[in-house]
Amino acid sequence: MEHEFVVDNKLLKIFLEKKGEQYVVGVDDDQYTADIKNLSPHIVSLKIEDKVYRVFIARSDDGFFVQCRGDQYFIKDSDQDESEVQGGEERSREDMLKIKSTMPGKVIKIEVSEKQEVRVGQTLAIVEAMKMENEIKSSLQGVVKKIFASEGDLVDSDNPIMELEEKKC
Amino acid sequence: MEHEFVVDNKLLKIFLEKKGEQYVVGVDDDQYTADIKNLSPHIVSLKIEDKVYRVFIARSDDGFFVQCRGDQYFIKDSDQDESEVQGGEERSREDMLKIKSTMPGKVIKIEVSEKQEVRVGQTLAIVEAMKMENEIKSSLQGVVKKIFASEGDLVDSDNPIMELEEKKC
Amino acid sequence: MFEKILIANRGEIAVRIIRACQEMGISTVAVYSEADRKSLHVQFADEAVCIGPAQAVDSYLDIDNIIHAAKEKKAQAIHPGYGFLAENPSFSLRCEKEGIVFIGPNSRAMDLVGDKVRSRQTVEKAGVPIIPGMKCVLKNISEYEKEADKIGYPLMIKASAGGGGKGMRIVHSHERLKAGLEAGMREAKSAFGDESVYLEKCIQEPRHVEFQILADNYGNIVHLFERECSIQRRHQKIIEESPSQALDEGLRDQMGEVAKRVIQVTGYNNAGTVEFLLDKDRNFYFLEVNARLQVEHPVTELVTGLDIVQHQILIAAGKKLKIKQSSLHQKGHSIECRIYAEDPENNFLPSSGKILFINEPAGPGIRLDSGIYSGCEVPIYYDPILSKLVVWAENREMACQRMVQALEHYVILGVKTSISFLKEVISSPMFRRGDTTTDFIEKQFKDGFALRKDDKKREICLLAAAFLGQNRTYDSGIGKKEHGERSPWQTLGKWRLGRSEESGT
Amino acid sequence: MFEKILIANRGEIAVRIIRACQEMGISTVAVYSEADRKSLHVQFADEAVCIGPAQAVDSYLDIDNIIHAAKEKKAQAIHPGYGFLAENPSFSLRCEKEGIVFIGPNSRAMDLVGDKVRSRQTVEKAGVPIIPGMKCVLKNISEYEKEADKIGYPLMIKASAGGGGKGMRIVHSHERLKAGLEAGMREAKSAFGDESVYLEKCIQEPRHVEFQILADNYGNIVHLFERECSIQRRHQKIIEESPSQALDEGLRDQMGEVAKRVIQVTGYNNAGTVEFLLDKDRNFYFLEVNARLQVEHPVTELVTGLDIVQHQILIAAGKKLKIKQSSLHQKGHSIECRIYAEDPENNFLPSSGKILFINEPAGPGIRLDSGIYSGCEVPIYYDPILSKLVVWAENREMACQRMVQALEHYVILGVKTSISFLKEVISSPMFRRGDTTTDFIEKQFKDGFALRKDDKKREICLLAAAFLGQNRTYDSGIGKKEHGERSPWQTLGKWRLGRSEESGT
Repeated sequence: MEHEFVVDNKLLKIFLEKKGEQYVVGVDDDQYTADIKNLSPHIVSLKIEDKVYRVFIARSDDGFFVQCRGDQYFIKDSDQDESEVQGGEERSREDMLKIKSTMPGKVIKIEVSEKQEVRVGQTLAIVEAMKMENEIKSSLQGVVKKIFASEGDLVDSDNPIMELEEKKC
Repeated sequence: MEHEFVVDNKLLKIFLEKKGEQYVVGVDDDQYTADIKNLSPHIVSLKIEDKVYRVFIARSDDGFFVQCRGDQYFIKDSDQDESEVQGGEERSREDMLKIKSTMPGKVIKIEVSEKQEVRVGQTLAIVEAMKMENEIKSSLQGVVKKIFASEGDLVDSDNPIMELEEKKC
Repeated sequence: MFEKILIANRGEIAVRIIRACQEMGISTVAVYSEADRKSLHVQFADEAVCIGPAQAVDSYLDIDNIIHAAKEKKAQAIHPGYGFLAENPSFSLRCEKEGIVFIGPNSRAMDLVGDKVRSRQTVEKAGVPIIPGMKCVLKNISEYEKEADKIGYPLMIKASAGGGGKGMRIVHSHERLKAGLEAGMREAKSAFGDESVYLEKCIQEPRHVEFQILADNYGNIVHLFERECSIQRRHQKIIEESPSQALDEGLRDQMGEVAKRVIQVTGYNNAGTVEFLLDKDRNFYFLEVNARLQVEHPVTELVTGLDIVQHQILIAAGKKLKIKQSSLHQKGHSIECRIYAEDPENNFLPSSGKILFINEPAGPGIRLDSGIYSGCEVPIYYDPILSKLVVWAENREMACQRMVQALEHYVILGVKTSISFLKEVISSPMFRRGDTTTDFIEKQFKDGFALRKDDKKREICLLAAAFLGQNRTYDSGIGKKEHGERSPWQTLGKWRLGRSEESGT
Repeated sequence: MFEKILIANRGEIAVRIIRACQEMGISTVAVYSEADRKSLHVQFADEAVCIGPAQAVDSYLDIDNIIHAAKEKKAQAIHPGYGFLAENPSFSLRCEKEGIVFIGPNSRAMDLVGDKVRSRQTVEKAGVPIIPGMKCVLKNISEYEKEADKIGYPLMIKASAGGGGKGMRIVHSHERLKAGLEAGMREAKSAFGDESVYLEKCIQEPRHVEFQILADNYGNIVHLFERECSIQRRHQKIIEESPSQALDEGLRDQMGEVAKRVIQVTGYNNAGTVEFLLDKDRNFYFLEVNARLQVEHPVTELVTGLDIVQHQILIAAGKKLKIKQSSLHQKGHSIECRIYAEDPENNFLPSSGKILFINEPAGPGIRLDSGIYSGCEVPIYYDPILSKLVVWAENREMACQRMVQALEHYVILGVKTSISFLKEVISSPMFRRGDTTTDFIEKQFKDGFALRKDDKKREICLLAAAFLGQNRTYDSGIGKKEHGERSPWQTLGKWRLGRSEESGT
C-alpha cells in the first residue's frame, strides 16, 4: 500500500508491500527489497542489501518521532496536514493572527489589552519555561481581537494565547 | 477488589481499592494507604508512608515477573494454578510421569524406547542448551508409555518429551 | 558517618548524589514538588517527601519546607546539589542553627565568595591576579584616559548598573576612547537609567578554565586540576573537558597553587571551584569561586579517579582529607556534554513534554548521569537539563571520537534536545584542534544552526514509519507466526491490537 | 589502517568490538545465524551477512561461510572475539592464505600455545615454573614413591586418560601413597578403561591469576598487570578483578616478567593472556596461554586505561606498540561480574526465551558491556552470557559496594539470571576480605543457593501486580485525566486498552 507522510513540510510517498519474509519498497521511481523486523515497541530493524539500520520510533498524536543513526525526523501523518502543505502562504498568514507560545510555559506578562492596536515586532506577552523568559512578538500590524490567557496561566504551543485581527493601512 | 496470586506455591490475597488519588490496601489483617503510580509500561512507583519503591514488572502468559530493590518474584495468576496449589502431592505425581526438559533445548539423545521399563534415576534423554548437556532422569519406577520427541528436536519446558506409566512392584 | 541524608534537589544531580549515598550505606530522603512525583530522583531514594507546589519558589527554594522535611525524617545532613539553595547563605546558616550538617562550605565563606566585590578584594590582597580595571566611576574623560593607559588597550567599557552585555563595548585605541565612552554612557542611560560606566581590561580569545578544589575542615587543601569550560551558549557552559588544551605542566601547577590560595584566604571548605579567565598570552585572572558541586564535576572524577560527591560527604562528616597533592594525577582525557531539552534549530528554546522513548549509549569509557526515563515528563518549571553524557579515553582525539559515537547512539524521542548540535560541535575541526574560546559558538554558528541530514537516513525513517503504520492497519497480510511474535509490541501508543486472542502462545 | 572489519562472533563481545571499530572510523560487517537476525550485534554493525542456520557448527563455526562473507564484503580483517573460531589455528591459517588479516596471534604461535604439553615444555625450558609432576606413567609403586618424595606432599594422583575430576585424588603423606595409587588406578580403570595414573603437586588454596599481554609484530611486549579470576563455578570464571589481593609489587613484577618471557619464547603476538596458579605460599605455576581477547578484558581496561580491542586492531594493522612498561600503572580497583542466563537456584541450568524488560544500572564507575535489549530473544544454541557488568572505584572496598548497588539496580525480566547470586557472592564477608580461591563457590555454597528474600518487598511486588491487574480490568474507577495519562502504557503484553479513542490528548 502507499503511505503519505509530511517531513519538513514536504509531502512524501512510500510504497510498501509484504512479499514472503521481505518487503517490496517503492520510493520515488526506485524499487527494492527490504528485510524489516520489529525488535521491540520502539525499535525497527531494516536490512537493505546487507546494510543494516536500527531505527528508533515513537508515535505521537499526529505522527512519528523517528531516529536513524543520529538523524532525527518528525514524520507527520499526511491526512492531518494536507491543508498546511498545500495552501502554504494563505495558511501561515492565518497562523500569524493566532498568537501561540513557541514553547509550553507559564504566562508571566500580557503586554497588551483587547482592542489595542499593535505593530510588527511589538511584544504581546512573555512566557517563561524552564527558567527562561521568551517574548512573544507580533509579526504583523493589527488589533488585538481576543485574549484567551491570563497572567499566571500555563499555556502550550498548540492553543493561542490571543488572537489578532489584521488591519490594513 | 481482591486479587489472588500464587508466589512460591503459596496462595496470597491482596485487597486494593482506589480512594481519591490514593489506594487503600489490605494485606493479611493489615490495612494501609498507598500512593501508586504507573511510570512507564514496566515501571510502577509505590509510596507508603514516605517510603518509595520502584517496581519493575512484565506480564507473561500466566503471571507477572516483578522486581523490587533487587528481589525478583514470579507472581502467578491464581486461576491458572489453583489445581496445583490445592492438590499438591497428587499433582506432582502426575507431573513426574510427564517427562519434560528443565530448560528449552535440543534433544541430543533419547536413551529409552517405548514400552521399556525404567528405574528411579535412570537417564531417559539428554537435552542440550547453550553448550551444556542436561540428563533427564526418571524420578520413579515405570514403563515408557509414549515418546513424543525425536533426537534433534527442539523442546521447551512445557511440553513433555515422553510419558511414563507407573508400575507398582 | 551520617546515617541519613536529605537531598534538596531534583533531576540528574539528585540521582547522582543518591547513588553516592547508597554506595556508602547511607539512607536517603528525596524531596519533590507536586510536579515531580514521578521524577526519577524520587524513585531512587529510600524515602521521599513532597515539599510543595510545582513552582520552585514554593518547593525547592522553600527553606522552611525543606528543613521541616529533614527534621521529620531525622536526616542528619542535607546535600543541596547545584542551583536552587546550593549557594544560599541563609539556607546553610539555617541548617547550622537547626543542627543539620550542610554538605558544602561554611556559611561565612559562602557569604564572602558570593559577593563578587568583596571576594575579589580579598584574593587580590593575597596576590591573586584579577582582571585589571576599576569599579569606581570617574569624573571626566581625562581621568578615564589616564586609567585606560594604565589598563592598556583593547579595553572594555561596562555599565555600572549593567548586565547581559548591554552598554558594553570594546575600545581598541586611545583615539577612540572618547567616542566610545560617550556612546557607552548613552546606552547605559537608556538601558538602566544610569549613565555610569567603568573600564576593564579586554581579555582576548579568552578560555574559561577552572580548578576543582577539595578542602577539609582542618585546613588541608588539594586541587584536582583544571576543567576547561569555554564552549558556552548564552553564557551557559554546554561542553566541558579536562585537561585543558591551553595549559602545560608549569601553568597548571601555577594556577593550581593560586586556586588553593584563593580557597585558603577565603576560609573555604568542602568541594568548590575557582574560576579563571585565561587569555591567549597565557595570563590568567580570577573570576569567582563556585561554592557548590558543579554540573561538570564528572570530567574531573574521570581523569583523577576520585568520587567528588563521596569526598564531599566525608569532609562534611568531619573526616580528614587523606589525599596528598603529590599523589594526584590527571590521566587520559574526559569530555562532558550537557543534554538539554531545547531546540538547537530554533534558538535553543526550551522544550518540554513527555519523553516517549530513550535509548542510552553504553560501553567502554561512557558515563551517563541521567535524570530521565522512557515515559517521564519534562516539566516546564525547572532548568531543562536532562542528563550529562561524559566520556573518558586515553587521549583527547579518542575521547572526541567516543563522544561523537555516544551522541549518535543517544536517542531521546518526544522532546527536542541539544544532542545533534553537540555532535556538530565536537565534530568540528576547530573543536578537534582544541581551538576553544568562550566565543566558539558565536563564531562557528553565527548564522544559526541547521542540521545537515542525510537523504538515505530520511528514507529509512520513512520506511520504518510506513512499516509500523501498515502493520497497525493491515494485520491480515501478515503470517500467523510473525504476527504472534510481534503482537505484544504492537499495542503501543495510539494503536490497538487486532487479534490478541490468537497471539498468546 | 583497515577500512572494514568483519566480526566473526555474536552477543556482547561482537557489540564491544563493533563499538571500538566505530570509534576508529572503521566500517563493520556483522555475521549472524538464522537465529540471530534480531540480535543486538546485527543492529550495531554497518552491514550484516547471514552465514547459516542456528547451530553454531553450521554458522559461527563454519570457516568457509565466514571467509566467503568477508571476501564478498571486502573486509580486510576479521576479529574472532572469544570462543567459536577464536583459537582455531586452521581458521587463522585460512585467513592468512586468503589475504585477510586475522586479528589475533599468528597461526604458528596459536598452534603451539594450544598444545598443552608442547607449550609447557617450551616455557619450562625458558625457566618458567610449571606445576611439578610427571605426565609419564611409572612401572611400580617404589618408582612412584621416589617421584612423590621429589614432588612433595600433599600431591594429586590423576588419571592419564582423565578429565573432569574423575580418578583424581589427593594424598597427604608417604604412608598413604600406596593405598591412594591403588584406588586411583581402580577408579581410572572403571571410568576410562585405562588404569594409568600420574602424580602432580597439589596446589593448596589456589588462586587463578593471569597476566594480560600486548605484543606487537616487532617483538615489543608489555604486560597490563594481573587479573584474579578465582571465583568460578563448574571451572568457569564468573567474577574477575584487578588488582589481585594476593600480589604485592615484588610478586607482581616477577610474575609480569615471567608472563612476558612466555610470550617471547612462544613467538606470540597481539593480545593474549598468560594464566598462572598461585598457591598460598606465593608460589606460582604456568598453566597456559589464552590466545584471544578474553571475556574479562574490561577489568584490565579500567585499571590501566587502555582500550585492548583498539590496540589489538592497531597491532594487527602492523602498528608498533608505543606503550612502555614503565609508563603503565594499575589505578584503583575493578571488578567484573558475568551475567548469565541461568538459574542459580536450580543448579545454574541455562535459561532461554524472551527478555521482556531490562533496566540497566548506570552512573559513576559503572560499565555495562551488553548483548541484549528489552524484547530480544535468548536463543538456546549459544553460550548463555548476556552481558558483563564491570565497576571501577578508588579502592576494592568501594568497588565492592558499587558492584552490589549496580547488581541491585540491574533488572532483567523474562529469563532467569545469575544477578542475585553474584550479589550474594560480592556481599559475602569472605569475598570482602579478598579470601578468594578457586574453591570459593564450593565452600560458600556447598548446600546450593537459595535467595534470601524480604517479606516487605514481596508484599510490594504483589501490590504492583494487583495494581496493574486491576487497572487492566477495571478502567471505570479511574478519573479521566489519570486514565489519559496512563493509557499509552497500559496496552502492553496481553493487555488491551479499553477506550483508546478517549485517551489521545
